[in-house]
Amino acid sequence: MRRASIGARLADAGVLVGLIVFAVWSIAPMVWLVLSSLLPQLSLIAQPPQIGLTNWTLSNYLAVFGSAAALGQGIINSFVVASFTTAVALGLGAPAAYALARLSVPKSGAVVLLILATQMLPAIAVAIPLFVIISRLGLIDTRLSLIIVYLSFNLPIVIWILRGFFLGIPLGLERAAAVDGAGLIRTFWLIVLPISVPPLCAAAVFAFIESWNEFFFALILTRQNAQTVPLVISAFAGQYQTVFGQMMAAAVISIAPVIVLAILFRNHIVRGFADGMLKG
Amino acid sequence: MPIIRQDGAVAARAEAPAPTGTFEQRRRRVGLFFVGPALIALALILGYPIVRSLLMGMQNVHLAGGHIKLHWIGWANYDYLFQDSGFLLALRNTILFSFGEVALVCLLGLGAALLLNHRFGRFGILRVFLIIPWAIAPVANAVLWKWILNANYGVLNAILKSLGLIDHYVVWLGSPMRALSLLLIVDVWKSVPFIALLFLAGLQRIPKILYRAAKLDGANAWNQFRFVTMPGLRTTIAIAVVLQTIWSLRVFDLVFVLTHGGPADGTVLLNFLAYRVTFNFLNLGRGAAIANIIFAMSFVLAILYVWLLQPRRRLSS
Amino acid sequence: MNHALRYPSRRGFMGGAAGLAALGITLGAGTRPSAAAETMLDVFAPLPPDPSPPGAAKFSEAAFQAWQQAHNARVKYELLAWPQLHDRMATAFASGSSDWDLVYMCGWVPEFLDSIVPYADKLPAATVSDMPASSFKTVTVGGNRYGAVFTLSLLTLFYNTEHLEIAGLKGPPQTWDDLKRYTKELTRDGRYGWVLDYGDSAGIGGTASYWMCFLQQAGGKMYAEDGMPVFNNDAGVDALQIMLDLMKLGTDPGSISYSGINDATNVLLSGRASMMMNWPYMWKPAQDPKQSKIVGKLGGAMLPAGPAGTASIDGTDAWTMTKHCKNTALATNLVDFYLSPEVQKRQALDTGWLPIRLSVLADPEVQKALPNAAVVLEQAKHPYDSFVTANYNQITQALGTEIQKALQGKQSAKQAMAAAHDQVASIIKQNQ
Amino acid sequence: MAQVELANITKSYGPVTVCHDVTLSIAAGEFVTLLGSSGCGKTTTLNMIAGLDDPTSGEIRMGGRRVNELSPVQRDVAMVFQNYALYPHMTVGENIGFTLRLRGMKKTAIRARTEVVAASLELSHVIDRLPAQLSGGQQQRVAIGRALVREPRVFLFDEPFSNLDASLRMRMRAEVKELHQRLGVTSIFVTHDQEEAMSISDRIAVMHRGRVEQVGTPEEIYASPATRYVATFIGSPQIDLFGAVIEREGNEICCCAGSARIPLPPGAVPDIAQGTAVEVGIRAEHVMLSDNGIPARVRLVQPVGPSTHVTLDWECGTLVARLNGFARIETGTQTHFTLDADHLLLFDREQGHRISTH
Repeated sequence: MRRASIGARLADAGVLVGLIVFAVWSIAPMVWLVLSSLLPQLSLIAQPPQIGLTNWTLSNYLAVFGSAAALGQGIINSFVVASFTTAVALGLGAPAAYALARLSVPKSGAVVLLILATQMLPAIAVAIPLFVIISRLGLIDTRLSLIIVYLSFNLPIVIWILRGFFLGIPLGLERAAAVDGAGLIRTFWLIVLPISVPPLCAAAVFAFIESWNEFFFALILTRQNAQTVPLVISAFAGQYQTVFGQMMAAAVISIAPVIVLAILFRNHIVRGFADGMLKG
Repeated sequence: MPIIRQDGAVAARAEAPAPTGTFEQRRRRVGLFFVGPALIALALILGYPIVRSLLMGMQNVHLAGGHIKLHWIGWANYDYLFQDSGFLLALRNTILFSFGEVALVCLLGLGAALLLNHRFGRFGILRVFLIIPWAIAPVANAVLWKWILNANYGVLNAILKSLGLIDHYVVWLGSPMRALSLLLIVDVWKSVPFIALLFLAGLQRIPKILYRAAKLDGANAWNQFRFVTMPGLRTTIAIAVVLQTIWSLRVFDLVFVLTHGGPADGTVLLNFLAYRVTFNFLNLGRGAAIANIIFAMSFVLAILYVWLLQPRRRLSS
Repeated sequence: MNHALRYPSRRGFMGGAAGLAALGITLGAGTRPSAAAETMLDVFAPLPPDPSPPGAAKFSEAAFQAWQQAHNARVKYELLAWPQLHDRMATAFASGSSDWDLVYMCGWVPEFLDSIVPYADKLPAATVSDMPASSFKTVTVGGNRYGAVFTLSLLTLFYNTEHLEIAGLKGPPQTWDDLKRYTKELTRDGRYGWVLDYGDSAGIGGTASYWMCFLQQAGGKMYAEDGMPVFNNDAGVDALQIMLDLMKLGTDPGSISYSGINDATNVLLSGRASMMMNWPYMWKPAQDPKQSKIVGKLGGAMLPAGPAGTASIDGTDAWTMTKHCKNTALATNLVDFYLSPEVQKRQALDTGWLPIRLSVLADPEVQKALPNAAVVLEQAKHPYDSFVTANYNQITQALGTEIQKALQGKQSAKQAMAAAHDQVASIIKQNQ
Repeated sequence: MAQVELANITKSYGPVTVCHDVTLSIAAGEFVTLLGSSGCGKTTTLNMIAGLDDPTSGEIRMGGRRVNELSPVQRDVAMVFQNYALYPHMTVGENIGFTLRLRGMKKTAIRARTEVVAASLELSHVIDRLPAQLSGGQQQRVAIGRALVREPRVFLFDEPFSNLDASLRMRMRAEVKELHQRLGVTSIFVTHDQEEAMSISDRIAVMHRGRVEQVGTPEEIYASPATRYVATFIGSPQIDLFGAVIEREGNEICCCAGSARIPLPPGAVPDIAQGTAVEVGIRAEHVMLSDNGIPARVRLVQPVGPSTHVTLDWECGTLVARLNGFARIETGTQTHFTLDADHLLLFDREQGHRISTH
């Protein structure tokens, strides 16, 4: 015990410093984000910015809620679109990933690459054809149109992530389940899914946040009714004037639900599972 | 590793074929049942747009005067691009950006994951910190950084000056190389969280017993990292590298808001160029050609990385 | 430890997902208001504070209601932040499916020519005759007027009167020499004499368009009669040279990185720059103590004269009509309403966007509230060509990039003009 | 309990053939071990018996009925896996009871049955723990419990003890053997550890490069290996081998290596031709040190407790002799040895098969 203490303490100190650097790096810009949402424009364009407490004001937030930009509706839209996209992406993606990792799919290597390849074409290239399809279907300015499009972007990533994790599951578990009498579907449902909670959460968080924040297709495919949060936020940046404080206030409000989700699921996102399993 | 198909002749010889079929037949049946819906969904949504884009790269599609004029021109779009200095500059910028991004994001992501996986790093709040940069809408993020980096009233200059690190305010986005580097840093900041999350999930899949075993074998921290962590993360690294490559080639919002490609086209990345050519110049064919080049680059890089990161021997007994 | 607590129940996890899915389906099928017996007009416009019509921006709302009732019409606005307007429009037009009747445009008429119709001649003569004839220049193609500019938006000079006084400078700069001298004198105490956004090369308000002001002041022009570029001459070089001189003499070095005019405006409004060219809209926010430290200290003047006198460019905020317009007569009538004297007056007084009608510009009340109206009106008597063509974006992109390189000291004005000329010529040839 | 038969089983993955024409018959209630080094095809064979892999050709029968198309549960086999393969998200009780749950048994009934099994394996006190909270031996017993609770027709063991330390392995071996004696269920055991195979099995099938080299009782395999490979694979220390040539003088047949002439007992190699080149094998316990005989030099002395292994250098290579107890002998001394001719094994030098009658 004693022998290791100096080295161990140094290592611990290193980890602590690393964690502090990491925390500062992650949140410093966000601190500025929150701070600027509390400051009037004049304080923000001062040199240096006047961040004293006396300058703080809620006027940006009041303006955001009072303005024509429908942030509330945007949040509802984003929430519906993101939740549904996430649910469907996982619902379709997890079995597909499992099949590609462990079951017999002809040319599975090529299929995986093909699925991933759909992600490689920039959105800009598919935007106009997609717009044509969506408008022919009469789905312009509906949440459904966004869900459909986001699904196509998130599904491949979900499959690619989950497949990698499924590949890492010890073969023995599935064999044991087969011998125990579970068919392939039940093995997937009762054994594979429950032990894949961390990657499932990672994939779900990914799909949720990406759909929550997607801008380009929301811009093209929505009008007023299905506008999502990013569009609402972008409304604060005009040509002749950017109301920075208000935009940041809107941004803070729009992150809040995601942060709440992150707090609620912080254990499941990665930890809970493996820790409980292996702490011993 | 795919298992070779059950010989049809043998199945036919079965005296009393059971309803479920052989193991392999069941694996295939369930496999198709599992993978089918996802493939059909993707094909329905993206099939036409992707084919259309690939074809459009060979067409002269110009929204001249609001009307689409279309005719086939073979490889002319590509011929043009590879002689166009603007395209070549964007290509160079993109290659620099992409390699820098993949390397930085993966290294920092791995570092963050290792820290968070340490016993000190297991506070839930740190995990929330991890998500924050990623959760902010890219539009807001870009504007946020635009203000942070502003040469006149930006907070970065103010902080650095008050710390005595700079004498006079720096025009962060003033020269092409510096602007490109800053774009890279901002994008890395935003991209690290997800990759770190991925690594964290990957780390937690490595059985702790392996570390105990390695420790007993006298492995120090570095050796544990090298011989237990890294091999254990192989698939995860492959996933991270491939995804980040694809994403780095698709960076758009930041360029659009922060620099608009300037100064002097120093921060034009291929995806932004594709956007500019498609939506500003309304040359849909050439825009599609650029998009297809991005597509090809992603594809080649993805295959290359997957191949490089493949476990060398993969035998099941 | 009870393991059941540690694991999220699978059923809960998936069941929740399925529930959300069902919710999404029911909510996903959006609700679009069904058309009533009244006529619907769809109008695509920018969000305020960019130039927005009555009912969208807060002015003439009662009159707008009254107009709708009188014509048994309902006007539905689709509003979008200005920077995104062009993309949504391009997508809709490129795929041949837009359901707008009236569309706001800013120098994009030649680009989207086949999607819009020349309707402006059908506007009442009384209206048209009250508008500057030259305002139709950027919306006219092949002799057909495709749009009606609804706000007189020319670049003019804005300056900080207090700074000029401190420096002992009397009145705004009148000539290029004045401008250079002023810039130098005003650059002191951590302030800069001149600020502008040179970060974005293309478009109206991009680096290339600023140069076009100087070009016209130098007596040059972009194109010959045959449409080919003719700016690679002394006028072109001089126009760029003064930008380079200003850079050396006291331009905020950040200017090269500002990619929108509001970045530069903030520097002026915070009192750390003394002069800039800007659009008339600037006046109102500068008088707002919430946004401006220079309330009451802002002066306006015509742009300093070059060898050929003063000149500017046109912001060209205009209403156009799409070819899918459901009711052209009613839509034309709506534009005429937007252009009516009372709406124009409220537009000026309530939003700060100048009217286009000469009679309203001359209105004492308007002139009193917006002292720069007179300046802009005066500026409008001199050339203000924005040189908008179908390839405007591509041309200004190439041109602006060469100008930026010169501003960064990478090449001389002469080299920049030569390079830009070749590129512009090749773009035009390619697209012929 | 059921008879298990493998008839001409071949398994290929693409161009790689893992099992060649494996034929094996296992009687009901018998304990048979598939023994071989890694990559010999034994685990693949076991997986095919379990229904976790399909043979490319050939037939698997249980209780006389073809089962190729049946799932593991229809075959009614239970299996213990190399790394235990415990479900990490289930407690010990849930792990053991999982198969019953899949059959739709009532919760209370599952619990009752699980508890009985757990008690029989001394797992009662950990029944609500997760696998990660158990020691290696406990995990192993859970894995066995999971198989036991089924009361299957056939037990399959896939190197179940390879992760355990030596003493635990010995104990588990004994437990499994007792279990088999108690229940009498047909058991097929896979291992690469010849000692384990010897100690536990009724019969052993030695596999090499995808083929079954020999099937027999431990004694047969040890004393009468069918091939040189089996001879070398079985036994510790490894069997001594040296090249020799047959010389016939009338009825007497000798085996000559260097200057040594070893007469063979009558009938050992009835029809062998003069001058045939053979490979001679002899177990260490049949090499004896003596005052006269074949001269040799002591190279190495390794006491292992009950016996001492003495490595000898002689004219035709090295031999290991096993002496009882702690032998007092110095390294480097000159000595002589004799071979017990009754236990000489002669192998064909090219083909490697045994040519002596036992």
